[in-house]
Amino acid sequence: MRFIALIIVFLCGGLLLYATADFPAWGDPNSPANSYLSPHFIEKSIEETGVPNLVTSVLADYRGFDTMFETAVVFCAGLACFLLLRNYDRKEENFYRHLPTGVIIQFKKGDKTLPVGKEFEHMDTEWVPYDLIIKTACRILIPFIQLYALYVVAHGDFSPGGGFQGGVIFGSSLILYAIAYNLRTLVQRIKEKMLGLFSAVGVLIYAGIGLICMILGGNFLDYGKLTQILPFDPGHIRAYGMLGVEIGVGITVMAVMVVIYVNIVSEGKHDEGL
Amino acid sequence: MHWQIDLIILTFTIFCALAAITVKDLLSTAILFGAYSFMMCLLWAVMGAVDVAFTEASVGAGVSTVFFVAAVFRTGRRTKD
Amino acid sequence: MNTNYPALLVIAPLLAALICSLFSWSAKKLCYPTALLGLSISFFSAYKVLIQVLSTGTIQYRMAGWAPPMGIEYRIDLLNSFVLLLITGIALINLVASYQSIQQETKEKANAFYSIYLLFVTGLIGVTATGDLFNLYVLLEITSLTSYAQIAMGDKDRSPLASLNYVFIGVIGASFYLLGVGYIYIMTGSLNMLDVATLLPALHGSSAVLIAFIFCFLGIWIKMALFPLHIWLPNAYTYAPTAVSRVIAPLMTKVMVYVMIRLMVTVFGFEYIFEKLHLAEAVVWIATIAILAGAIMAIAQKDLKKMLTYIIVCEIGYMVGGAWLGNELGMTGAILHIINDALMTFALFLAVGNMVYKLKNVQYSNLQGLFGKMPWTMAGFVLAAFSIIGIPPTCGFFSKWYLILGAFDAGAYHFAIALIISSLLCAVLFFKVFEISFFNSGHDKIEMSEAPVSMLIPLGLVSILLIITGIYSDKIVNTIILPFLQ
Amino acid sequence: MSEFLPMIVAKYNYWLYIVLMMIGLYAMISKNNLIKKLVGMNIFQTSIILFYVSIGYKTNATIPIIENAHGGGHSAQELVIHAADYINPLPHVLMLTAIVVSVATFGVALALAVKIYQRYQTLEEDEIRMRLTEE
Repeated sequence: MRFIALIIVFLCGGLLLYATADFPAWGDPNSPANSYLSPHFIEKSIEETGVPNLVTSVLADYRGFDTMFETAVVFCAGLACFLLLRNYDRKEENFYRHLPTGVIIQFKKGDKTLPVGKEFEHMDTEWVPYDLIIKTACRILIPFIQLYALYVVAHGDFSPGGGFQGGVIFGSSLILYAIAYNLRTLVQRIKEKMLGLFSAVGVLIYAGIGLICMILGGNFLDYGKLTQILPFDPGHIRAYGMLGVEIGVGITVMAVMVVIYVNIVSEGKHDEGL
Repeated sequence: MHWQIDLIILTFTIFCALAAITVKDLLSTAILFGAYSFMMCLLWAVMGAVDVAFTEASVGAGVSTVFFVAAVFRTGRRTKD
Repeated sequence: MNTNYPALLVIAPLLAALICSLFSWSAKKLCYPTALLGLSISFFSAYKVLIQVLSTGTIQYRMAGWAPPMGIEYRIDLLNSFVLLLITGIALINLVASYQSIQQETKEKANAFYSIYLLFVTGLIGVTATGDLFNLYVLLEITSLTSYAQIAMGDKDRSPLASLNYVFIGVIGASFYLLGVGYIYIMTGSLNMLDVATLLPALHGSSAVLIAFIFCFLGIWIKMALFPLHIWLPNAYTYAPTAVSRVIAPLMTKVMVYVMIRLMVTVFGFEYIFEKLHLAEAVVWIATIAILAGAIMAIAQKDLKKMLTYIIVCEIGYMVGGAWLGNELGMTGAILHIINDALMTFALFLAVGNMVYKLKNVQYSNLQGLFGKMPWTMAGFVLAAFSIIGIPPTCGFFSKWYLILGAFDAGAYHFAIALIISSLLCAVLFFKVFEISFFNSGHDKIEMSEAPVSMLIPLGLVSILLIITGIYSDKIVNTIILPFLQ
Repeated sequence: MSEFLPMIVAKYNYWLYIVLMMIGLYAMISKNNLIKKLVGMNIFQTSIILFYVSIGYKTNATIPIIENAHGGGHSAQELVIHAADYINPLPHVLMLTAIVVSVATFGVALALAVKIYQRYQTLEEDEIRMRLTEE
């Protein structure tokens, strides 16, 4: 098996190397790729869209249709993980710890449960000692990560960043919350239904903005038409359209990252995990 | 000065990729995989692709390493080859 | 509003999928109606687009209002408007036909299943309608991602493994296509199909364009499951849930054949492929081997569903061989075969889906006395089998006829012989199944336990459609395929 | 030999992505553990992203964000923008999509690996095949 792999690898490698013979030299400004479409994007982006970050303007406006389907890919991943791993059947044994005495109680069959509160406390089978330092450090850190994530989403027009990066950072702050405490606290605080709704609402915001532009007479996703309903000056209307779209992308990516993490780490039971 | 940095990062990237594949324990593969993504992010930052580097840092090094460790936590850690 | 039909075509199933996913959390009852509504809007706009294309020629729809090379553009001409109608029609009929089997197989997650089903159809429609090379890659990813998830929801033991193998080979295929597009971009600087077609002739000598051509087609052949690269297909389609195999089997591979023909006709152009490169004969030989290997492996199978997957591998050989013969007859046969084969495979999988709904497993040993038990399903199955073998009134015969004419015209006798041999092998195959299911070796009296009506009407509809497309095939050829090739 | 050296300096970056892609392809085909194959898959995809980013690079050009355009005080016409000063933004846009797609595929593939482990208690290709033939 390894021998076949080596043959295939060297064959593909050889074909690719043969092709690099007449590539344009690396980094010269007038290679076909740098002299055909991109001068228009670089020079006209400020006038047409009013957004200095060229990557965000091309991403959300010139090729905005691509990005909508990219958000649909992220939504697909979240939905796929939910469909594949989520199972609703009850767990057999439950572990409880009696807080005052520290006695651990194990129920073999899953039907009996104890009221979790002052007296009793859930315990995971792979019991992990909760370190106070990690808990308090994360409790302080998480709000600032989320603030930074919102900044990244909002500031996508002027500096590197945008919907995807901001959404991932916000999602990873929630994952940090799940790892620092335990998965049960995250699942209780952010219901699974909320995550499902957020992941769909984000893409709906994106497609909705496109649909509004269509209803207002332009083509799909043509932000220029939004001037008829939004009171902003036409020069910057496309920047606001892009901001709305980035917010939709951020919401979807945040929700999907948490859905994927929760489903993988708890094998779909949403009770115990890393 | 530019292409020296490039070369150092390139060698680190290839080293991380090869190590991530040959090492036997999956958790160290996860760490090497995170290091590989971070090296790629550095490479792109050097090449001027700041948006792509930012995404790769947050998505590649960040979240996919967390998914990887979560999956290894749920499956086995040892590998035979 | 009527100028926005191309956009509505893709947006309706996407919005329906999102709203269906929202309803799956709140109002579970409304999921199925939303799915039906989304697909029927899409089917209606596909019909409107076809009428518009037939009357006014190619439609250009600029996404976000930007001129083509800058922004993304939808170019819908004769070929892809018909394939769009086919996709939306089959997806709609399949959604109606497999309501029961979805409830039976994906119990509490049925509502979320509709959402991922609709996203799969959105991906297919987008792949067919787009005029931009990179947009095609993104939609190819949506189609593959949803098909990985749908296949893995099938039978507990084998479908996750089959789906993971499909993930590995699918990612290699999609990445090869992306690499090919990267090579085209580095040499020409544009991503729009028309734009690239005008820029490529100046670069015909360069090796980079040759390698771009090879990797683009390699990626698409992997996605299409052409013979040496078909390893993932049999397991993936056999262990998938019935509702899923009924929509992936007829559409996924046929849309990839459409993408191949689109790249050949619009992007690279005939004279580059057939004059400059000498690959055409080699590809026709690969197609011949694909046909023979598919038919022989189909005979060796013990499971009806697995046998059908090998027949798909064999049919792919028809289309690839026809497209690469190099003459108009062969290409006409290939395009007509996309339409006919999609309908035939859909009818076959509808029939097998009814059997699986009733019998739970469709090994040959389990098919005794099926004519008595399920006469209507078997009638549909027989008609579809005749169409695969190529018996005149059904549509399979006409596309095979064009392919054989094209083969003789191009002097590719090995391809023509392979076509005839595979028809005979298919005949042997299907009559073996008829023989098992007709003679009831069991002793008990057979009581009629037919599949529910909602699964029979679509099968009847598609069987009649087989005959209609057969009769009107020359009308289809003259109004759609020949003007497209000029 | 003399003309070969400038050619190397001009093109060595393109050869790098081929090396990485071949490492990924080799790992995907020959590795026995399914998770190791996933690592190979991700290396394979990131190497293509490296190729795209190296297309758009321009020597001594700055990152694709127009300078001193934040204030908006002066209208856009006064800003004279030369295409050669900024790096080509189009490959970066395409690669943002490719990175997100590769993470989405990675997440779904990990979910499939967990599901396979639930059923077969192993992720080694040969052990799974052995257990498949047992039934």
